[in-house]
Amino acid sequence: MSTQESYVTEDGRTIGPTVMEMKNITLRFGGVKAITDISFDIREGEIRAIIGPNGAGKSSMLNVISGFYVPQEGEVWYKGKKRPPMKPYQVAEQGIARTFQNIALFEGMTVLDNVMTGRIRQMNAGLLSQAIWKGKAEKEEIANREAVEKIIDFLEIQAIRKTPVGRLPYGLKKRVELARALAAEPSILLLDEPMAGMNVEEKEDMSRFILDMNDEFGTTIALIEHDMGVVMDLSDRVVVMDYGKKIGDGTPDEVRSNQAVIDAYLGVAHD
Amino acid sequence: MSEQIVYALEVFANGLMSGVLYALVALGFVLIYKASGIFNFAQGVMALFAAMTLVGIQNGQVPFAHLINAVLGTHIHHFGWHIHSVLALIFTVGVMILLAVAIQRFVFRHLVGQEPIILFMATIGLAYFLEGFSDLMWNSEIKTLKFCVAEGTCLPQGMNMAIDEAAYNAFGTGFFIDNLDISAAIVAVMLVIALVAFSQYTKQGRAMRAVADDHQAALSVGISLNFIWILVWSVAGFVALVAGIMWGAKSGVQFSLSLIALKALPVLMLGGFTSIPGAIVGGLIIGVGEKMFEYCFGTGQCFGGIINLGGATENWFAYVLALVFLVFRPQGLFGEKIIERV
Amino acid sequence: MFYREAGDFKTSYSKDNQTFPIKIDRVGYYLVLLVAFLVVPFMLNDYWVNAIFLPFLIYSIAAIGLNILVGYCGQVSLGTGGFMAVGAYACYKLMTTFPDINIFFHVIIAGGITGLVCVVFGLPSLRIKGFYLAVATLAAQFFLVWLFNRVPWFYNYSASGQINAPERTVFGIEVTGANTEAWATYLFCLVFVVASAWIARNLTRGMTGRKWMAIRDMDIAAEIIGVNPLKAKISAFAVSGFFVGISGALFFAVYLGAVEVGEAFGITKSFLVLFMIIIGGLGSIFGSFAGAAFLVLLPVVLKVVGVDMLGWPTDMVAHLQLVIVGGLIILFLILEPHGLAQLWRVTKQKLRLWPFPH
Amino acid sequence: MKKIFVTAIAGLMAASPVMADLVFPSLSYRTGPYAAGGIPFADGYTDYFTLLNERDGGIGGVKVSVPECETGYNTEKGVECYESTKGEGALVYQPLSTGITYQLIPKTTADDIPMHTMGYGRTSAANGDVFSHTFNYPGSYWNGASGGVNYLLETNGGDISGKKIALVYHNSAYGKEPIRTLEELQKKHGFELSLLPVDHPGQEQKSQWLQIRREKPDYVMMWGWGVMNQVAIQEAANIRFPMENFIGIWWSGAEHDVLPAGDKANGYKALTFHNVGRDFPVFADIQKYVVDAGKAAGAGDQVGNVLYNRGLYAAMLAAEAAKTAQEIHGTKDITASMMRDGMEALEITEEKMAALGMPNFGPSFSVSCENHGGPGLVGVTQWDASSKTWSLISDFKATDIDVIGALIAEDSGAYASENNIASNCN
Repeated sequence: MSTQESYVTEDGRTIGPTVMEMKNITLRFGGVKAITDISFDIREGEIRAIIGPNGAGKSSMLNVISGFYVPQEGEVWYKGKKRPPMKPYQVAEQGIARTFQNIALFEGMTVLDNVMTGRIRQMNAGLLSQAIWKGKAEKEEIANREAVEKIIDFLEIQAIRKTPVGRLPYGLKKRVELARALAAEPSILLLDEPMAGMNVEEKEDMSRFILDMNDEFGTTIALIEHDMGVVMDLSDRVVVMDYGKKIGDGTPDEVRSNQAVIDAYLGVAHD
Repeated sequence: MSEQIVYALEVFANGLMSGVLYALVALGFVLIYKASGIFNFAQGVMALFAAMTLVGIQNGQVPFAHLINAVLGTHIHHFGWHIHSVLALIFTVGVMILLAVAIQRFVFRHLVGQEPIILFMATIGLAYFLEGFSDLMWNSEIKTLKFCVAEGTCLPQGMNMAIDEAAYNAFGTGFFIDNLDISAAIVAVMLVIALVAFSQYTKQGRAMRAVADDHQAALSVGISLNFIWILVWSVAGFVALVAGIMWGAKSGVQFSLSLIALKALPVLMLGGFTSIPGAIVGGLIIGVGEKMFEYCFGTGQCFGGIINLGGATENWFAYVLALVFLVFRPQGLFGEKIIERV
Repeated sequence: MFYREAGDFKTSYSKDNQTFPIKIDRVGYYLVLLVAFLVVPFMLNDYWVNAIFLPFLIYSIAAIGLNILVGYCGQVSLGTGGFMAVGAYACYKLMTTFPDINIFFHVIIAGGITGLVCVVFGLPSLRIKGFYLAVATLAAQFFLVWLFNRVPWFYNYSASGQINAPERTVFGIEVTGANTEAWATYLFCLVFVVASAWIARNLTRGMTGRKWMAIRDMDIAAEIIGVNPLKAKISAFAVSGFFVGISGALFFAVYLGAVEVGEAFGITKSFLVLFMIIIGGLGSIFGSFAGAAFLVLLPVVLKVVGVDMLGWPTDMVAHLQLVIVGGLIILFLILEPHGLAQLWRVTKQKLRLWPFPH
Repeated sequence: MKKIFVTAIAGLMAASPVMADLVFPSLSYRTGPYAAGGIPFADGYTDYFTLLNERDGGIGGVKVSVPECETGYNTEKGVECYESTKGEGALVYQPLSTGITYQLIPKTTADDIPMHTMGYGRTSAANGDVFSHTFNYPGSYWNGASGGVNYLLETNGGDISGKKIALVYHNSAYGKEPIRTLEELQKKHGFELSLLPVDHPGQEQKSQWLQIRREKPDYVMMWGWGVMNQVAIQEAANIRFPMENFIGIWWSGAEHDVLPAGDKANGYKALTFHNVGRDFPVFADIQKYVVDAGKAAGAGDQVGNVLYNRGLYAAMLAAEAAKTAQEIHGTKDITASMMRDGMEALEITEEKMAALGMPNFGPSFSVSCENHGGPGLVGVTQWDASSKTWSLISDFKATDIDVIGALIAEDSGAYASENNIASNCN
């Protein structure tokens, strides 16, 4: 367990101690090793990026964090405790929310319902109370609706509140997905390629939302991204993966000057 | 060999034979599902329609006689001719192709790209329609089906004496196998060989497989989806006709033929909706499984009758067998392992 | 023009959350309730109740129940007939074992028992999905029917194997048996229908409903954002079974009065209720009503038109009925694949603009 | 859609009672899985009344009308049919399905309309003391079971102890009807009974017939319905079970049940409570006044079939009861309640039947308040595959009233106490 002290960044944000630590994670599919012996940590309040070329195992890493894949070796430490093997929904109950590379919204539901679903941790009225829409269920609905409306305002999707998600364009869907994850008030927010398939303008919007989220709500964010420029601008620290192995870890500047990273990734990109 | 074992073997063999008949029905489902992703609820009714059409043509029945008589006040029922079985079979295949064209033209062409549940629902509508239509066209009486290739060489029925005698000489007890079942097995094997040959060696067959693999890719190399769907429905119509003949030979051609679809559903679960070998093997497993269970536990005829459930267990046991199987192998017998991704 | 939502402002979230946020809908809803409770009972005769209203009301409850499972939670079930049988037989056993308890509670307890049975048969849904699950629920259908036929305890060892509903009263008024008044049976069922629809609506607009729909739309994503699939699916099976059980109990006790399991709750019943919700609209309470009305009313209407008005032979009308129902299903699908409920929504959209199309 | 609905409602309103006629509704099933059985019965039922109208000007001078309603053998549609026709002044219902019968027993009693369930329905309804409005003369399933056993006794010189009888039955309330009676008779006569249920619909019976082949029973009795009949007869032929030792109940003994098996069905037997064939003077009248006049209910091709005759017989019994009612109450325009009295006082004699052109068409019997089931006389018919005809090979004979009577008393007593029914006859 690392015992780093909190510090304040140049732009005035406070980065706290380690909240999650991956220790020597190895993940295999049959005989194929997707991740080999990777360790890194995520500190409270920071924006942590995982980068790497295609097939480097970034998404698999995210799936390990969110409990969808169970690694064959290694440990996941969360808030100072070793995490026992658990189902994805139990991981979510611990306060880890995420978005998906290929948007995984509930297409048959409205935007509002999708975002409300994110509040699953905060709402636990009994079936009976919900059935008659009285007491705890009713109070909960209203209280959580207020919280959700704030997020809807924050992400500027007020106008499409009651629209079924299936009818929305790609960029908006990405934003709704972000809203759903944010609505969970997560301790760690995992973003799987939040800017994939967006144009420059949309990317700028999304970057702004990510920074604002981190700034305003103090959300710890771990993100995977292809776009090097964006990553370097956004994140506090970066893990670089290649062929399932970690080849670099540090601040954007450190990573940029790391020879292994340049060879494996940037070298190719700058050719 | 003790009598008990011969009996068990007899039940086993007859289970296999029933399995072949189930597989025949399941085959029609698989063909359509594979090529178009449609779960064709109307497959059973298609078997009914096909068999009724065959008998109707054979016996020279006037189609829609009842309707015509009611509207025009006439009294026509029969053309008064009798058509050779093979010729009638060819005509019936023609009718089934027409039906396939009509289904494609009036139903599925308007529903391209819809979700599977909606296509399924359309086949519900089709089943209703065809059920009423068959009865209107050929009336709802039970018709005797005699399928003869030539004078005296008809679809055989009844115990196969050769097997029975051979068993008697060998074990001292007879052995019952129905000639109709043997013919059904032979026809089923021929049908599967023909289907495989068709899909492997003909251009249309390859196109059919291409569509089954990937609609978009098939479209982009210039395969006409429209044509393939008509083709698939025609082939499924033909399979339905064969199933209708085999089942109809036993019970007469009547409304209940449409219920044979229920016998095919557990087979589909077991074998997977997309696998032709799955349908065959699934059919055999279900056939043997339900017969052996009824023999041993349904009626308590083996193990000294320790469990006797009082009979008539076959219907639910087929489903329970498939269900238990699926719990351990959710993709079915020959289905590919389902890999979940996000 | 006549149907409008502009200018209909909400000032609180609870108002925005209500079932009919648009005023004109709300008024319409109360009007329908008013007519159903205060006007219809005075206009009923035996024919209207037994041929139209009772089947419509009871099938509506079954359709709501199945719609929760299939339309909201995405678990296709073909065991409805079997589960209705559980409700009917549970109600029968309760009625004959505890004759002093009000039938009202028997029906509710019968629903609860059915919910439990439904949960048991719903367990495979954790591993089996889609059409495979649909066919697996058929195992429940066939097994339950066989069981009720096989074990004489369920039909109190009667020689006939049929179960008969004894006479029972609510507030001194008979609701089961032969000497019931049309309005009494109607109101008894109507109370259950309204309560069922109200509860179903509450559940589906709250967190439970969202969990169900999340499982339906993308089960893996749902699990990753925190939906416990076991709890969500099991609760859907339980709630669905509860409603289906109630409908089965009413179907037996109030509507038919005597049933035999294979005939009344066979596989055709499972298909019929499934057709109702598909035609009415999956994932819509209104659709459950619309589908039930469509499949109960249309055959009667076609029969009246064909036999009584045009004087055609009954069998021809029956065959034409099938052709027409089948044809209409296909036609509706081509026009609007998402059922009568969607057709209704689209109509309302158009009415909002009418008579100025732009 | 809306327009159709409005016209439909108008239609419903228009179908209001026309009291002038004597109304005998026919709840038929010409569609669905059992249509083959429903069509001839409905034709026979309607044709007989048409004959009365054409030849005699109705019953006692009052025209008869037979509104037909399609049930498809479905209980819910049966309810709809009952409710839609009862307002027209229906005199008697023949629901033609056990499910609909059970449903209507309390309803008809409450509505004071008699119901005739001839050879089906609830057997214990024979106890008129409990079931005031339900009649099942001239015979019931329990009579059938006993009649079958009696026939075997007769052909075996009065002793069937040690013989093996297998019962192949439709696994439903209907199919299970004879079991209790056969079990009682088993004790009495010492035969061995084995039970073989067949699940609905009955297209697959291999297990059952393999078992029969192994156990080699001396006789097989069958309570089958629909497709089960044809398959059973075919399978029996397949395993070479001697057809003359295979006896079906009357719902398993019509032309369409044996025809699909062809020549191999030759010798198959069925129980009956009415005569078969066209060899009766009444058919000449039907040909002349109904078929040739173009007034036949169906295509006219069913005349003389077993189930056509059954429909004809049911209509004849109804017409005779109506005449009796007219006599008792001294009015031509009888009501349903009067019809019930007529049915309860019905007396069928050989002279009456001969006068109607139907000599020995059924047993002679009389009905009383206590006994709504008649004497329960059962005959046996046999199929001749070469001439494609059924013929009566054993005349209508008495059944074991001791055994059946006790069972009836037990079952009807249970019904009476469950539903608090007071004695109807005292």
